[in-house]
Amino acid sequence: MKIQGYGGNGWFITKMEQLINWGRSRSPWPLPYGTACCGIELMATMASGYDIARFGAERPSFSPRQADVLLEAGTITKKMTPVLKRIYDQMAEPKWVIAMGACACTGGVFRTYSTHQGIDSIIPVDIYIPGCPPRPEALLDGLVKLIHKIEKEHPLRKQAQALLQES
Amino acid sequence: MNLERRVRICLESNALSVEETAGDITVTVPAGRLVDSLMALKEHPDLKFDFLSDVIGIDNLDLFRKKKGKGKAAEEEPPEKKVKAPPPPRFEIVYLLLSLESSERLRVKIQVPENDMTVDSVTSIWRAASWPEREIYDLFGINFLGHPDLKRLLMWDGFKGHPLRKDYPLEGKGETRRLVYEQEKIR
Amino acid sequence: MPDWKIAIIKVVFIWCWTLIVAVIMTWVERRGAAMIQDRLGPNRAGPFGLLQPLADGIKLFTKEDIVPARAQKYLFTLGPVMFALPAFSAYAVMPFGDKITLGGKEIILQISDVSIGILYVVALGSIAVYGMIIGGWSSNNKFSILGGLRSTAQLISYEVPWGLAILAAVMLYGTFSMREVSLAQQGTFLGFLPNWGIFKQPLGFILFIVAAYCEANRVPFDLPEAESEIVAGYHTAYGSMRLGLYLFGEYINLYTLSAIIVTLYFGSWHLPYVDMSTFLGPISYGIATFLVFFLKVAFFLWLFVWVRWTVPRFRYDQVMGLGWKTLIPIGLFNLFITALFIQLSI
Amino acid sequence: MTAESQCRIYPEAINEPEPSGDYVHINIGPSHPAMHGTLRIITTTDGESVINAEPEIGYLHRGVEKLGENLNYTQFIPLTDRLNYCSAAANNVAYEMTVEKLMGLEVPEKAQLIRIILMELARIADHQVCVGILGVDLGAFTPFLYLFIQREEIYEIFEKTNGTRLTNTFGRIGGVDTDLPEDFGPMWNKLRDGIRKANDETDRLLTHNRIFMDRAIGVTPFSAEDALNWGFTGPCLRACGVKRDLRRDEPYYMYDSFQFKIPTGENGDVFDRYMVRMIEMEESVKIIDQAYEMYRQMPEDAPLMARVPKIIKPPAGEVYHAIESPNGELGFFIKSDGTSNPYRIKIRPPCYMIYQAFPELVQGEMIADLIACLSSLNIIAGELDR
Amino acid sequence: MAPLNHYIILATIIFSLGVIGFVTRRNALILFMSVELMLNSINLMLVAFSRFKADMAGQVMAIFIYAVAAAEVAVGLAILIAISRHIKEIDVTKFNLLKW
Amino acid sequence: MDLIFWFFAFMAVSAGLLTITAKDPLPCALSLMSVFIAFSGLYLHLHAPLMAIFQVTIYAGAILVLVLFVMMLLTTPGERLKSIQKNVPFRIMGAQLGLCLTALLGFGMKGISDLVVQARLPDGFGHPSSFGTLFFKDYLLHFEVASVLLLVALVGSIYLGKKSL
Repeated sequence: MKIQGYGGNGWFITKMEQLINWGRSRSPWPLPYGTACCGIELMATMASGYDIARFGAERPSFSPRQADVLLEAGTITKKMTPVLKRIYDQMAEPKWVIAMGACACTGGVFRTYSTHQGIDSIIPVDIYIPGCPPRPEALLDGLVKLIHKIEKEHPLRKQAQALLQES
Repeated sequence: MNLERRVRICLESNALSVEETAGDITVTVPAGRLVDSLMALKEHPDLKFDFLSDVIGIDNLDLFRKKKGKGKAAEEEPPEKKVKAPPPPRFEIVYLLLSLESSERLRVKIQVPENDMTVDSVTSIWRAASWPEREIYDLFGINFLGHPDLKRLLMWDGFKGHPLRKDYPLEGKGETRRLVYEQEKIR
Repeated sequence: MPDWKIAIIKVVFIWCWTLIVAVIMTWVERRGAAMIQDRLGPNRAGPFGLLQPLADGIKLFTKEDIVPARAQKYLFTLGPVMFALPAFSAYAVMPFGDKITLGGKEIILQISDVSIGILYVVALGSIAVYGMIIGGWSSNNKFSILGGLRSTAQLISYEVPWGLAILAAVMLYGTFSMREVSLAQQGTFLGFLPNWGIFKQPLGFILFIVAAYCEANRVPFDLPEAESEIVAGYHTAYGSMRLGLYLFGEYINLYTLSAIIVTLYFGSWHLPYVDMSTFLGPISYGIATFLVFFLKVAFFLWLFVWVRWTVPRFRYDQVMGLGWKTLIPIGLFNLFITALFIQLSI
Repeated sequence: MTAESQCRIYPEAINEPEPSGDYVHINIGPSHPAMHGTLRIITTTDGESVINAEPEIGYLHRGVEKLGENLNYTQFIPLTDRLNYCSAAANNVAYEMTVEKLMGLEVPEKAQLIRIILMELARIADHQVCVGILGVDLGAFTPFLYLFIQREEIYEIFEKTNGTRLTNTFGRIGGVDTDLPEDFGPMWNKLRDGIRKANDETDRLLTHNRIFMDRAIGVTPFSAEDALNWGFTGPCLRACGVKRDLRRDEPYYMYDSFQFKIPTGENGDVFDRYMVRMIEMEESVKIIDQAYEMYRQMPEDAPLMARVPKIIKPPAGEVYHAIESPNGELGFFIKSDGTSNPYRIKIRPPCYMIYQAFPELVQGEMIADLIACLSSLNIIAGELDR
Repeated sequence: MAPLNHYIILATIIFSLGVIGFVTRRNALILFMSVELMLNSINLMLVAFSRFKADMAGQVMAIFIYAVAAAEVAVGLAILIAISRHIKEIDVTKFNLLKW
Repeated sequence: MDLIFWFFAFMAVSAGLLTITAKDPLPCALSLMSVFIAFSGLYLHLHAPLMAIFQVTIYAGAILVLVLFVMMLLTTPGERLKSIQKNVPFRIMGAQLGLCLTALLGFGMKGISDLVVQARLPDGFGHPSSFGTLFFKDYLLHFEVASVLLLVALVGSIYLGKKSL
């Protein structure tokens, strides 16, 4: 199976990809998984002062099937890791993960027997936001970075390559 | 009448020792007489310690190690006496009591030796002791006799070891969890 | 132009219009919520975030379509379809303007004026519950089941006061036809009030609007999808466009319900004290009636949003209690008063 | 390793319990909108009503107490922020006071006033979150946002004082390191009006709302005896009708010189807890007013720190001190062996004791009430699991 | 317009399906549904007769059947719930409390 | 050929077959709903719009929803009901009975259908108003009896549904 576009480097597919990326980047519905202090800053970001809704990330989807971005805010303990993994696995593609706060990125100050040292050893992380807890501006910045990242993806090309490999 | 005397009168011979640090009074009672003593403290008309703030477990392992290692007193002791003396109880459990009427606080302490780690539960007196006792069971491994639902509280069920013991490292020891799914059989 | 062509034009027009309104409603809901809550709301997609629904749609369409492993596959697909379909179909009997004369032909601004219009809407409303039941049942998830159970009990219970309110209105107008109901609300009542249903049926109107909120699963009756209790209720396990259909169907439902409210109680396309047909040409009259009708509908749509972001949610047994112990007696009383009124005035 | 031989590792962690007999087990949490991310309640339900609800905690157990044994006394202060992260200042002060009590330090008056002011601000912030979340869990999202606007202003004051918004590692052992900002007066004036306005709006949206009253009044009531037996403290105990407040009963700092009321409820239901919190916010505003008045009369160059050695080495011994944190009695138990590290730190979090009574509180109620009850108790996982 | 015979045959088939379902199934809920099938076939016949005889009385009779069906379902399901509370089962062959 | 009739008739029979053969009660209920909807289509075809609407509102909208509600109450999603009778002879017997019944009824009805004369429809046939006239004039007593029946059923079901019988 061969995919050809109108002139240029796959013109049609490129335009389609741009459209899809536009849609995806304008409505990243978050799954706010705030476990600790960062959860409060996450609330502050959702509240009126910072208003995460401006980026379309307004509808918090607590059901993993409906979410696009796993906003992991806070410490993940070893008791919690299976839960986090399962939630990530339940989310539908395409999915992104933002690790908010030092604990989520690296384990933070809690280098102890019960704290998991960074969620990136369980699930792939797209954006790391350092800080303990990060300011809402930092979270918004991370979200914008994620949006830019989404805009540069090639959703169709990935599929096409997968198809080519299959056939 | 100050608190110390009242406590001594109330507990009589059960009060092994009464200490004062920074204005707080700690009374040590024998582990076997714990429930009786706490009941007496709760019922006594002069004391009325009717509120249990918390139950605290302490592991004194490092304290002995240090004494053995550098304390001059330990070195000077005659060696034969050191061998004969039974090992000091490793664990302590502290009950924080509060009297709502007079707002006085009292700490009741029992000592739990390592070879007999069973303590009577006080959940029959205060329901508030339920979770703190479970927590001590979880983190120190001390059993509570008569606790309605003694199981791990903070750590997960399959966890091995008791993290707050002094011989447990801050990080390490078999608590990593494998994160793979079983191949699920669907229908 | 033959009749069937006109009919097809009307169907296509209403279909598109409903879709557009539903799409705009998602935007209005989000911006309205933001306005109520001192926020800005989505403003990155297009001017004022107007393209936000489009972005949501594209995203939902291109998202991975997951059917949970233990779900019943076909029913899982059927659920959202069953939810959205009745909402679309209810538009067949809804008037959206008066009749206009074009080229000697009278065209009614309504897809079809059937003698049982109101009953048709009620029947479709009772079908819509299946979407939630099937969705909740087939996802094999306890929260979904709870949501499905709640929706079943709630919708059945509130169909009774809803029906009682409609019955009283029907007694007043003496017809089931939506167009005749609209026509009956011309002129004035008691000399100074517009001859609208709300002034003759104030109790019925309150009953109807409460039951309508319940039928639409909106706060304070959003128990089937109560977020803080049962995650997302009957659509917990739904993602991608299946979820999209549920969300979309909800807004179409809102539009339908608002249109019924306007038709039954708010004088349909009539302006108070003014008879537009006397000074407007046939086409401009048609457009004017359409606009008047839609503006009234828009007010009720906004009311839905307004209430959504203002009040807390009922508890399950309180909803049942309100339905059976308060609304049904009021409905019966209203029916009795209406009957008395009609009997005396004859 | 083949896929077949991989073992299932967490049946105990997240797999839902299977239905048994008549009842259905519903696993609420830890990822559930009303469970604040880290709580988990395994409910046994019959239809909508709860037969049994067993809380499972430890999902945020970060080993703070063990960590504290390996840090020195000053280094532990930042960890106290992360206990009750809604009101970090109160935690800081509670810990510092305990160490000061152990060392026999007397904190200068100006530092005391600064601590009181920031602690009361933290109380307001904490109650705002609790009330807001209660609204959210009952389905009213808007009051939460109104309250958060004022919370942002409180953050601003914290930020101007010590540079952080939420986890303000505030104060040092023996006093405070920074003075209040110079423009605290006007900022406070603005904030006071804002808080009153937000409370007014919340009052109008929730307190006098018929639906809210139906949802809150008479839901999960608790008697005073039971509450004391279960170790309730703070607003939850006061809602049961017990007039107990450590600020009045075991006064520390200058609390006995302030005029403030201690609100109490009657039935200990959700509405009483909510009302106690709402009134306490008002009282905190009054306390801050009085404290700031006293603060203004202090000389500019009054000391902020007591004389403290560079390396803090309290004498060996045990000490317990508790203050009235927004949630109730927050106590620290410290056993020192005379070195620079604490030998054992035990934190007595208020909501730990409250949460263990949860099965008894919600038995026989409905699932929706369970959610309302949980959010009215204000369980903060950080201090619950430590 | 299909002749009356067609309607009658259709109604008969549906009625028989209802009977078969009622006889062969064990799940009490499906038994209810089979009864509904039978009642519906009667309704169809009544409406068809009313159409072909140009007499509205048939439809009125059908409405009465609705009333009967509604009453039957309400009481029947209540009985079913009451029974299943006791024996935790909705299989009709297990309803044997009255056997001796 | 009357396409509308054949379409709905086919739908009704196939859905009816599914109703009594489906394993799960839920597909059963849903196919029963398609029977109802097919019938409502036939009613429309028979100039009885009010009947069609009642069919949907009462049968599909109320009765079947009630059945579904009870189904959800009594069965949990995890467990599947063994609903088809394992006993094969029993099923064959049922089928025979059904066939005989169909034949018998068919013959009986054939006789009745000859009696019914196809007449021209009067004005307002099937219209709500003529319905109402009939209801509240000729059949008033029947109507009242039916409403008493419904009331009795209401009271009875509430009584039966109580926890402590």
